[in-house]
Amino acid sequence: MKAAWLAASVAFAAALVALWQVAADHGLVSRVFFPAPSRAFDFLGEWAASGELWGPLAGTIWRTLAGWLGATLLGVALGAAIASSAVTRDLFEPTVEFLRPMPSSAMIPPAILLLGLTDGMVVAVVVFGSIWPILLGAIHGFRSVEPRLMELARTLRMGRMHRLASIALPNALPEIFAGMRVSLAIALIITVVAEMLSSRPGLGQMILFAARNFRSAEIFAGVFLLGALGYFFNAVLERAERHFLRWRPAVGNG
Amino acid sequence: MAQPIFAFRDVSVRFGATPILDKVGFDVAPEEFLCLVGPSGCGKTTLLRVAAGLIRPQEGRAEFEGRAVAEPTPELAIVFQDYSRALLPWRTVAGNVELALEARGAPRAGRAAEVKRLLGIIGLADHAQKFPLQLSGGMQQRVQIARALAQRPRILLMDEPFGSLDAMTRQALQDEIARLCKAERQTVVFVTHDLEEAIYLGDRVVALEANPGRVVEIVEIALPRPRDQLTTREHPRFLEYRHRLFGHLAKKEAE
Amino acid sequence: MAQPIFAFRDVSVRFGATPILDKVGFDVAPEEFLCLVGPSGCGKTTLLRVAAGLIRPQEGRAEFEGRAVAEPTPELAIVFQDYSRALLPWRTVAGNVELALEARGAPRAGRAAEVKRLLGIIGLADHAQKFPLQLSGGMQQRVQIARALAQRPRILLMDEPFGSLDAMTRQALQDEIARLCKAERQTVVFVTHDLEEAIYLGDRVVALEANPGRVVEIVEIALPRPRDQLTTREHPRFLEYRHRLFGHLAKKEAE
Amino acid sequence: MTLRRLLLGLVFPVALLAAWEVSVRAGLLSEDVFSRISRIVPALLEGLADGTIVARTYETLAAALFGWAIAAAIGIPLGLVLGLVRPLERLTLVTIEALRPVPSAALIPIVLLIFGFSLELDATVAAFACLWPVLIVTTGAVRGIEPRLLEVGRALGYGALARIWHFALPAALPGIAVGLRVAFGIAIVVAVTVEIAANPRGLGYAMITAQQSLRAEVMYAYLFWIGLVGWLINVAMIRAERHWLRWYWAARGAA
Amino acid sequence: AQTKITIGYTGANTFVPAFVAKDKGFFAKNGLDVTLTRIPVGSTIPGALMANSLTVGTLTAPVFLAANDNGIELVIIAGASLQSKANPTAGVVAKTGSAIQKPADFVGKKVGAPGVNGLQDILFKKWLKNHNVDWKQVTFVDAPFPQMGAMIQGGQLDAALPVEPFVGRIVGTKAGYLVANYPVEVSDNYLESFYAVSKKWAQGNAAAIKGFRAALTEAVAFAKSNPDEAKKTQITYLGLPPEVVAALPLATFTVDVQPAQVAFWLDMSREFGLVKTALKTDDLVAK
Ligand SMILES: Nc1ncnc2c1ncn2[C@@H]1O[C@H](COP(=O)(O)OP(=O)(O)OP(=O)(O)O)[C@@H](O)[C@H]1O
Ligand SMILES: Nc1ncnc2c1ncn2[C@@H]1O[C@H](COP(=O)(O)OP(=O)(O)OP(=O)(O)O)[C@@H](O)[C@H]1O
Ligand SMILES: [Mg+2]
Ligand SMILES: [Mg+2]
Repeated sequence: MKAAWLAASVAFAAALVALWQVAADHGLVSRVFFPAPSRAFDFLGEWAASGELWGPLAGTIWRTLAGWLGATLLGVALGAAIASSAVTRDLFEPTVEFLRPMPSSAMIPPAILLLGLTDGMVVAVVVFGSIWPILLGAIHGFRSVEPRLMELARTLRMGRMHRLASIALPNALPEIFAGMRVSLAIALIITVVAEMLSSRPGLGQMILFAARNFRSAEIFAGVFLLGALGYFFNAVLERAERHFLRWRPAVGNG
Repeated sequence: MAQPIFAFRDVSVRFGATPILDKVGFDVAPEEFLCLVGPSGCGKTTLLRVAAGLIRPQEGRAEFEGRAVAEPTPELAIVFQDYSRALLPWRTVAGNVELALEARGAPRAGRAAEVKRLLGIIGLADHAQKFPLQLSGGMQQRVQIARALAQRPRILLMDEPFGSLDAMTRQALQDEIARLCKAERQTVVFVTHDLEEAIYLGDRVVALEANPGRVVEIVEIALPRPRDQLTTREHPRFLEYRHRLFGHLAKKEAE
Repeated sequence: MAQPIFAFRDVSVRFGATPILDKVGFDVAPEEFLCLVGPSGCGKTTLLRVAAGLIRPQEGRAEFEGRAVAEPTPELAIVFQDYSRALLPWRTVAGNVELALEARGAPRAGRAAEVKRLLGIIGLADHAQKFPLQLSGGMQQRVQIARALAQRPRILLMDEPFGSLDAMTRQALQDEIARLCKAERQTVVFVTHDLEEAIYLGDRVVALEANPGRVVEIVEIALPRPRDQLTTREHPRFLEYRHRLFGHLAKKEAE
Repeated sequence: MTLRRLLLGLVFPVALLAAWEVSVRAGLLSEDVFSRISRIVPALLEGLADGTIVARTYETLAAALFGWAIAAAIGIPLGLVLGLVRPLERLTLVTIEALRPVPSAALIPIVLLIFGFSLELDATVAAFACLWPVLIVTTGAVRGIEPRLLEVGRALGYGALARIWHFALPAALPGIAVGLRVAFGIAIVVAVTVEIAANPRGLGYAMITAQQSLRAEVMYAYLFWIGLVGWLINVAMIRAERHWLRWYWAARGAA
Repeated sequence: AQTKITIGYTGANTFVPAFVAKDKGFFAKNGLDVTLTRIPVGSTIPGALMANSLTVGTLTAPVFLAANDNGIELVIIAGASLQSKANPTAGVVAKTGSAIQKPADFVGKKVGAPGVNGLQDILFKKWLKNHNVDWKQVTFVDAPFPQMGAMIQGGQLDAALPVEPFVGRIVGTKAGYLVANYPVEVSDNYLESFYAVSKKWAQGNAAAIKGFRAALTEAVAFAKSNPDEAKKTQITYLGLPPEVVAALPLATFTVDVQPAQVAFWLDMSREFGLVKTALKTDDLVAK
C-alpha cells in the first residue's frame, strides 16, 4: 500500500518533468529560460562520466553536513546552558533573540572579510544560519520537562547526570529533531549561496559558472541535483528520527 | 492504635494569600490502609504532596517515623493523579519500572526478573515492551503503581489512582490493590473523591471539607475483609458510613 | 408503551472485519429518559453515532419518527464523549452556544438572551466570555450540553457526559439534567458506563455486552421521581436493579 | 527584577562591542576589515538622516512582502486542498519534497532573464522559497484538525463549504499563522540574498556595494540595521499573532 | 524628446567617461536622458539587458560572448577602455618570498582570478600558453579583487590577477610583488571593456546610439584635459574614498569599436572552448 503510493508519487513527479519536456520540444517555453529537462540530464550524465561532478558534489555535501552538525552540537549545548538557569537565560536570550531573525546571507560579506574565501567561512555561515531552529527547539525542549517528572526525579533522589541523561535530553529530543530537520534544508541552501558568493568548488559554484555563461540547462542540472540531494538528506534524517522517537504515537503519517 | 508510622501535625498551606489547608492533623498507623476523601479542590493532592515532601507547609509538618519530612525520599512512593505526565514517554513499560530500581541502585543482574514480577502483579506482563503512549489510561496508571512498588517504599501514597478507569477495570484493580497491600503489609494513604471507593478500600476514612481544607470526620471502617464488590457494598454498615460521610461532603458543596 | 419516537432496527456495524455491533434493536418512547450501559469498548459510542446519523450501519437502520436516519439532522442533538475536542476553541463559551442558534437560524436579536438563559441553567453564566481551553473538563462538558439544548432537539443524545466530573459536581448535574429533561419533556438517550448513574437517571436501562455489542437486558426502572442522591440510592429496588445488571456486565467482563 | 534582566541581557552585547572597539584601536584587528563601532554608528546615523537607508529598507521590505503574499496566496489554498484530500497529498509528496530543498538562489539567473532587475526578481525568488513552509504547515494544520469539530458542523446541519469556512479554516489558523511568520523571515533573507547576488536594489545591494567600495563601516552599519529590522518585524508579527489568535494564546498562557 | 536610457555599470574605473558625460550634461545635449545604476555582479548585466531593466550595460568580452553564444543576443555600441603598454592597469602579483619570476614558475601554484573564465583569467592563460606553459597545471581560484591581498597574505593564494587600484595596494603593503603586466604582453591596445545593448533595442534606436557615442567622445576629451575633475566622479559613482581616487590613474579610454577588435576575443574564446556556436564579429557590433 505504502509502496504503491510512493510509486504513484514518483510517477506524478516524472509526469510533470515529461510535460515540461514536451513543452520544450514543441517550443512552447523559451529555450533560454526553460531548456528541455533532457538536456539538463545529459549534462548530469556528462559530468558524472567525466568525473567533474564528484569533487563539487562532495564539497557541497561536506560543507553542508559540517555546518549542520556544528549547528546541532552548538545548538544543543547552548540550549542546555540557556535552559539550565534563569541567569544564563537572562544573559544570552536577548542576544539570541536579536541575532535569530538576522538574514544569514547578510552575514556572508562580513564573513568573507573576516575569514576569507575559505571552507571555514562557508561552514561558519552555515552554522550561523542553521543553528536557530535547533537552538530554539533545544531550549524549549529542555525547559518543557514535565514538572511531574522532575518531582519523580526528586522522589527517587536521582543525580544531576542521571537526570540530564534520563529525563532532560530525551524530553528535548523530539524538538531537537524537529529543529534539525528544518536546519538541514537551511544548511543546504546557505551552503549553495555561500559557495556562489565565495566560489568554493561545489554545486553552488557550478551553478554560478553556468549562470555566468547563461547555460540554463546546466543551471537546471544543478537544481535537479540539489533537489535530489535534499530529498535524500531528509529521507535519511527521517529514518533516524523514526528510530529514536519510536516511543511517540505515529503522527497520521501512514 | 499502634505507634503511628506517619503523621500530619497541624499542616497549613497557602498558595499566595488563599488558604488551602488549615491545620490538618491526623496519624497513619503501620500497615493501615487510610483513605482520604473530599470534594474536588479541597486540597487532597496538596496534602499528599506535603506528605511526599514535595511541598513545605507554611505551618505544621508531616512526620515520618517521628522525623519531619523536609525533602522527598524514596521511602515514600507517590502515585501521581495525572498519570499520563508521570511516566517517561520515551521508556518502555519495563524501562519505566526499572527507573525506580536504577535509582535505588538495585544490582543490574536482578532487575529484569524484578520488573517482570511487578508487571505480573499489575497484569501488564504482556505489554512490557510497549511505550506509555501506546497504552490506555488505566494501563498507564498501573505502570505508575508498579514503579511505586519497585521503590519498595515504607509508605505508598496514591492520588486517585483509579479515577480514569472504567467501572469494571476499576473494581478489579480495587480488589487487587487491597489484596496486595494486605499481603505485603504495606502502609497506604489513598486519595479519592469517590466516597464508596474510600469506604470499600479503607481501614479508616478521613473526610476533608473545602475552603479551606479541614478534617471534618474520621470514620473507622468496620467491614470484614476480604471485601466483595457485590456483598460488601450492600452491607448495611456500608450504607450507614456512606450516608454519614455524604452528609458532610454534600453540605459543604452546597454552600 | 406509546408509539416510539425513535428506534434501532437490527443495527449491525463492522469496522473492517471486526463486528462491533450485532443486530442491536430497541425503541425509545417520546419523553423517555433511556440509559445505555455496557463495558468499555462494547460499542455504546458507536451506537449513538449511528443514532445521530454520523455512521451508517452495514445492516439495519436507526429510525426517527418512522423514517431512516441517513444524515445528521439538527433535530437530533449529540453531546460528544470527548468534550474537549467538540468545542470550537476559537469561540468563547457564549459563542459556542450561539453556534447552535446560528445554525438553526434563530433571529439575531434574541440570541444573547437565549445564550444567557442556557448558561444560567448549566451554571456557567459567569464564564460566558472565556475560551474553552481556559475551562476545566467539567465546565467544557457543560458548555456542550448547553449547545445541545440550544439546538432545541427532538431527541438529546448524550455520551458519558459526566464521565470527567468529580463526584459532587456530577451528582448535582445529574439532578439538574433529570429535572430539566422532565420539565421540558425532552426525550433522552444517555450513555454511561456507570451502572448506578444509569439506574439513578433512567426510565429504562438498556444493557449491552461486548464483542460484539449486543443487547443483553432491558430493565424498566420503577423508582419514584423526583429522585434523591441519598434515599433513591438506598432504595431496595435500586440495589436490586444494581445487583441484576451487575451480574450481566461483570460476567461478560470476566470472560 | 525586570531591570536586572535588562542589565543582564545587555552584558553580552556590550562586552562584545567594547572588545571590538578596543581591539581595533589597539591594532589587534585590522580596521579595513573590522571598521569599528565609533565609525559604524555615525555611518548608520548618516544613512538614516539622508534617507538612503530608509529607501533601501523600503525596497527590500516591499519585495519581501510581495513575494510572501504570493506564497500565501498559492500556499494556503493549495495546503487546504492537500490537507483535506488525502490522496492528492500522497500523490504530490515526492514532487514537493524534491522541490523544497532546491536553493532558491539557484533560480536567480533564470528569473533574472525573465524579470530583469526589479522588485519582481526579489519577489519571485522569495515566493518560491516561502511557498514550501506555508504549504507544508497549512497541509499539516488542516490534517491535524479535530475530526470531531467537523462532525459538530455536520450535526448542526452546516454544508460542506460552510464547514470549511466556519470550522476547518479557523482550526488551522494557528498553524498557518506560524507558517506565515516563519515564511516572512525567509522572505527577507531571500530578498537580501538576491540583492547581494544580483539585484541592484534594497539593503543587500547597499551592503555588497559598500563592501566593494572598501567602506567596511557602511557595510557593518547595514548589517546592524538589517538585524534590527528583522528583529522588529519578528516582534511585530508575534504581537499580531497573539492579538488575532487570542483564543489560542489565552489557553497557552494559562496552561 | 529625450530618449530615456538606463546604464548599468560595474565597479571599475574604466567607465569614467560615462560618469563625466552624465555630470557634464553631454548625454542630455545628445538627446539622452540617462540614469546610471551600479551593478555589483557584472555577469548579471546581460540578463538585465534581455529583460529590459537596463538599456545599456558595461561588459567585458568573455561575458558578452558567452551571452551571445547561449542565445542572449547583444551588440556593442561603444568602447570604454583599452589596455595598453603605455598605461597598464592589470598584472599578476605573487606572494612575497615565493620566488615566482617567470611564466614557468606558476606551474603547480594557486592563482586567484576574479571569475574563472573571466577576462583576466583568459588573458593569463593565453600568456602562459604563449610562453609554452601548460595552464592546466596551474590551479585557478575564484577571488574577488578586494580579497586578493588578504588571501595572498593568508597563504590561500600563491599569486593573483588584480587590476588597479588593487595592484598598487597589494604591492604597497609588501604582501606581494608585481611579476608581469601579462595582459599587455599578450596584446597591446586590445579592447578591454565596452558598452552593449540588446540587439532588439539597437535595431530601433540608431539615433540614440549615435548620440551615445557622441556624448562619450566629448567626455573622453574632457577627461583628457581635466583629469582631476574626471577622477572625482568616481567618488559619487563608485563610492570610493577620496584618497583612493586621487591615487588612481585614469584608464585608457576609447569609443569606436572595430569588428577586428572583437575578433581578437572571439578567437581566444574559441581557443579556450568558451564559445561553441558560429558567432560572426560583424553581427556583434552595432553599425
Ligand atoms: N500551584 C498552585 N498554585 C495556586 N493554587 C493551587 C496550586 N495547586 C493547587 N492550587 C489550588 O489549591 C486547591 C487545592 O488543590 P488540590 O489539587 O490539592 O485539590 P484536590 O483536592 O486534589 O482536587 P481534585 O479532587 O480535583 O484533584 C485548589 O483550589 C487549587 O486551585
Ligand atoms: N473508527 C474506528 N475504527 C476501528 N475501530 C473502532 C473505531 N471506532 C471504534 N472502534 C472500536 O469499536 C469498539 C467500540 O468502540 P466505542 O467507542 O463505540 O465503545 P464504547 O462502548 O463507547 O467505549 P467507552 O465506554 O470506552 O467509551 C472498540 O473496540 C473500538 O476499538
Ligand atoms: Mg487532586
Ligand atoms: Mg464511548
